Amino acid sequence: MAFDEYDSETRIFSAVGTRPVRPDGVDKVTGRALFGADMSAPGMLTGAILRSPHAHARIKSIDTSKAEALPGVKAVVTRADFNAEADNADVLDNCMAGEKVLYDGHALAALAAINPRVAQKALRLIEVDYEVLPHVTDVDAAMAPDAPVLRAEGGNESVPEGLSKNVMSMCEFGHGDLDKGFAEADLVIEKSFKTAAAHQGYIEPHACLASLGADGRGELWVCTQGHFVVRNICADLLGMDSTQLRVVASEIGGGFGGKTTVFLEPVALALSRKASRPVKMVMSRSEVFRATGPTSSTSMDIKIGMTKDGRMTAGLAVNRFQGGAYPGAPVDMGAMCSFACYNLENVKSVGYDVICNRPKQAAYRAPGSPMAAFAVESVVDMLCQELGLDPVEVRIKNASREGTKASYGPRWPRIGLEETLEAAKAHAHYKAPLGPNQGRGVSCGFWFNHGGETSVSLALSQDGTVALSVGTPDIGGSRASMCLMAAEELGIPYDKVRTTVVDTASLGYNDVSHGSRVTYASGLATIKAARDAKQKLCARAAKIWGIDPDAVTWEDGMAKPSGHNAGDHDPLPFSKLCATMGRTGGPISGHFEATPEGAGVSFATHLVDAEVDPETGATKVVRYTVIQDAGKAIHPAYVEGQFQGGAVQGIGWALNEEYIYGEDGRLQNAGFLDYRIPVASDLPMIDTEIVEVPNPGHPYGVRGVGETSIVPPLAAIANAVSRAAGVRMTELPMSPPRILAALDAQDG
Amino acid sequence: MRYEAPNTLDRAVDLLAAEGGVTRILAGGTDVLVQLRSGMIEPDLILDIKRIDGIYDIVQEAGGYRVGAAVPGAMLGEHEGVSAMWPGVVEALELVGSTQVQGRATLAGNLCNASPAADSVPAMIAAAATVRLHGPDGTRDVPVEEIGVAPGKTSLKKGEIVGSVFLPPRSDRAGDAYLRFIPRTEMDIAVVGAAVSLSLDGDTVADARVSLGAVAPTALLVEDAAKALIGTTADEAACTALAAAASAACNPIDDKRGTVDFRVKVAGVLATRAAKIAMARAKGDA
Amino acid sequence: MAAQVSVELFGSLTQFTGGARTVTVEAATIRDLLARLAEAHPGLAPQLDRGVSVSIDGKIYTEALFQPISPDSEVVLLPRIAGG
Amino acid sequence: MQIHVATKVNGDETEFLCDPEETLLDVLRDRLGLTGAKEGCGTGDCGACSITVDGRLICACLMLGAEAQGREIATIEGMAAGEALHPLQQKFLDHAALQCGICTPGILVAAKNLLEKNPDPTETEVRYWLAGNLCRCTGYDKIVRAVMDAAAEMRGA
Repeated sequence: MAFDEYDSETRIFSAVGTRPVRPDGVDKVTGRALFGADMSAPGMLTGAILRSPHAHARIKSIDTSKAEALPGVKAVVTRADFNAEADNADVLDNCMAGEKVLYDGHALAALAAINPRVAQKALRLIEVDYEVLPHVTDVDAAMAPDAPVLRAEGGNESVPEGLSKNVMSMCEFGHGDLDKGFAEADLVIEKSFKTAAAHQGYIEPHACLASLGADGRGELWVCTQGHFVVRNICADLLGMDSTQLRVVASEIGGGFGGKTTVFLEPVALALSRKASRPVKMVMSRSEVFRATGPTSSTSMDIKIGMTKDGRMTAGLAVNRFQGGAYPGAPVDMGAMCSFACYNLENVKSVGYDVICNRPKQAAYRAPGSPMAAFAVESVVDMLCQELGLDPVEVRIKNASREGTKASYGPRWPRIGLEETLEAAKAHAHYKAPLGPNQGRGVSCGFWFNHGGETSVSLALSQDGTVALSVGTPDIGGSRASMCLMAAEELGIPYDKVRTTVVDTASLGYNDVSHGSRVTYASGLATIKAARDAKQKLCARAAKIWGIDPDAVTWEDGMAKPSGHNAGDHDPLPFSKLCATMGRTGGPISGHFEATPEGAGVSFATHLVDAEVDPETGATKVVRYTVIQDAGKAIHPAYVEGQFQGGAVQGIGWALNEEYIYGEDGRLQNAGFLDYRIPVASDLPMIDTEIVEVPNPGHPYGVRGVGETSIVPPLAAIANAVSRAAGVRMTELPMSPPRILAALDAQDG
Repeated sequence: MRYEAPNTLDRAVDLLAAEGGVTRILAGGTDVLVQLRSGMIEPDLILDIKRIDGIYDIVQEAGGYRVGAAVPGAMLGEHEGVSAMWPGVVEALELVGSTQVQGRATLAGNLCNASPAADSVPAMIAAAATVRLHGPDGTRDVPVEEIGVAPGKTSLKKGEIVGSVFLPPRSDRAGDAYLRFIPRTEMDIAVVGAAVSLSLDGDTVADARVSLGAVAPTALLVEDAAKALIGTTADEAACTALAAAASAACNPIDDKRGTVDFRVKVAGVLATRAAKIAMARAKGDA
Repeated sequence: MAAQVSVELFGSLTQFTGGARTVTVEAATIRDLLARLAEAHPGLAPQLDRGVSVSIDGKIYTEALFQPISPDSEVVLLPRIAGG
Repeated sequence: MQIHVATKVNGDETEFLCDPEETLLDVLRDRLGLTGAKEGCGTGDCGACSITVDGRLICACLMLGAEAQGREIATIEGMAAGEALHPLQQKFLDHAALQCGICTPGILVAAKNLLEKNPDPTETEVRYWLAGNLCRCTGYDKIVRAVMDAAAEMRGA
């Protein structure tokens, strides 16, 4: 049997499924937990970055002499201080501009000084001569034939002839015959949609503390979703050996995909190398907004056909995503997700990756899927409205299920979409009456989830406790889940396991904490490492008893003879075997190093009631219910937390969050005042229902849950608002001015 | 940058007058510190007024209340007398920022920051509040509506400082209210603000003042809107006229917070809603 | 002995296979599959270099070069799947 | 020139020197080693640096260090009594009311200040009081429940 297969069909769990206090909890409620900006070092300098005020300009010259001459300034770096041969050329260019600055906020020089005041003063002494170039920030405008071009070389081989050079790639998925499908429909609706760029909005700005000596050995403390990746990229950008750099992941104050790459880290290392002193860098909130990854803004055209009885006959989606100034918008993912929820005979989804003068997009929770779902699920809702059909029934009728062909190619394994829809249909929320000016929205959502390279080490201690080392930063309580899974396997109490996110020198490579992979992949690794340790423990018991290792089994936290033939021996508990391990053969650790490939997809159905004030266009979310397939909930409270958090991020994206650029190409709302993430008083309680359809690719059936929860809200809210207001909203955010304008246009 | 925290208004005025460079008054600091941090201002002198004797006092005067320049929103809200007499002013100041900001933000600071969107300013204008300015040439009392002259600019002269805000007395059959529109429920800058203060003779509006925020370069005192109410019972016809007058007075801009059309329309909606609340308060119904 | 495996490509790759949506190559593992695809259809090489995932009977593989493929498996080529 | 300030932090007499531009948050974090208050925005929009000064809830990023002369400052580091967690801290753990935890110190300080003024808040009152404390992970649901539950327990105690 493969290592990543579900083997718990009849298992009765003892630890898994309970809700213990998280191991890092006390540190986090007392202020002791150390995040990115909380570390300091003797002799530490403060680093600061000079950023472009222009959306697009050629750098004719940079004169840093006055800044260098300012007392207290210890080092200044520009692009010349980095590896000209770096493999990660776009990442380098984004961290430190070369010939051109490509967006408002693009870094082009940096310095280290004795304190932040001196550093800020010195930044103002750097003189830059720019040749300002025409810019473009809108995705549709960037695709126009006469748009300002960011990269003369244009896109890759997939881009058809005749498109703007700003189109970096094109992708297409689907099967069947669209014309035939649309001909079978009783109603075909075609509609265009736009979504604004939304920022991940983690409350902790990017921060790091770097120390790189003349001997080429370095240390880096950083808030990141993946310190191994930070290590490898920084080593590349600085031209050093990766293992000479030891990276420690601090506690991380939110990431949501936005902390899966580097921004400050290589710069801090370069400054430290030049100054021969530790350098700390912390972004301001405005820097976070201007220069780190929001997600793509998008423009999409959707066409869907349906019969009178609610069968979807064909679907077409054309997705245009801008990903900032570099290729890599998640439009391929988006295009694959467009129709993932539906079993369509005739389907096509196309994607264009477009660059423009904005910060390089970074992954944001199910990258690409929320926008795609917004457009498709809105049209599904319109069809239901026009045909007088129940939106949940229609979705059940057309739902993807085991064995049907996904719109992006493969046949589905065991999945839980239908279960979430049935749960929605049965939910009290779906039957509750609506008040005046209220509407109810329904939407489904899908995300792939990911496995990724994973190493863990599970070391037993003489006192019968366990030190579990993982390499995936804990972004939402995963240490608690790891402790639960280790405790479950070993049959010991939860609090006898301590899980630590260890540094890059202490463990083999681990992929980033992304793709909803941690509880899946590090969890699988933990289970397998515990099983490895149990096997070793059984071998020790066998030695002690003088019997064959195969004649020993592990049950209830004890080694036991496997049957009468194995002899009559008192069971050896975990603690006793640990206490004697030094003399029975030496220390025992369990290991796992592999790339689990059995990540299970996760589907969700969301229900929302929204109320629209017809005089002001203000929307109030009155009731919200998240129903999602978790496969198996290890720590249900944190599963619910993922559901609730994703839903609320989606609510913000739907209603108020957006990057607003002026005619000058500058970001106008680079702060939490005008980039409006939801506040406590905006929201109702977020009800949750965990559906458990086991993932065939995980021993306990775990599916990642972190990302899918942000997929349905955009459409669910849009459907609720459109029904409440009586006018279809096709552009996000559905801000009050936009809703009021739509209402007025309808009245007019 | 120099930081000074004098104990008297006279000393404060002397320090301001003597400083040749850029000065900033630090009351609650909720705007000044943001401007400092962003590099928008680089003052040579920060003058903290919070050590000035009596600057936190709220005292009864001539039937109204004199509110010291350092009194934060949280303190004003806890003052029963002011809250009973001028609930609209109190709720307007309490709308500024978060609970945390309420621990610091002041009426005087909100006024002198001279943002057209300041929440407490329309409420103070509707209340016919005045401020007492202390300067090298002595003190003078000025109506609130004469302080802001343009976004970020006041009519204060070199060396002048606001020492207090005076909320005048009013009859028992009077009420005020302030409403603003923001995209969220908290934490935003007003997209439109509307304040109404009125007094009744029987059930008829005897006198009224209507002020709008965030719809012009400064907060507006809209006399036509007041006229629409005076002599009526604030019935539907009066409210329709009030809304039309309020909308007509707007001279807004399109910006990241709202559009011209939105502000013009919602100004009328909010003026009407505020008038209804003020009426209810005047009648003792709310 | 490697068998013939049918691979379904995503739509935008058909411009490099003369319009064919499904191509057949001789492969026993994902590594074979990718190598043979690049040989048979050099136009696919840039996409293969950028990274792909391979779905075998509905299970998506992103890294596993030595994953066996049986001749009757449903094999679908996908862009590389990642996450946030 | 640096300014000498004498103040009280979590009950302890404390003195420091600071530049006139330094915020109280800078002083707490960089000079006094109290990193429990976080800087999420530096503009008073996120509440991660919530502390109390003379019993009033404020954002430490919106106050100069120099202003602290003679004041009484309370931060998250002073919330638990030795090993004994404050009921709010315990309820946040019990309800899983934190995910990443960066907003948690500010929210706890703000919630404690609320319950001191209003021991029996409604859900709406809790939500509005905490509107200046941004949390991006939880959607606030479990936070609000934890505060309500702590309030109930403290009233009973």
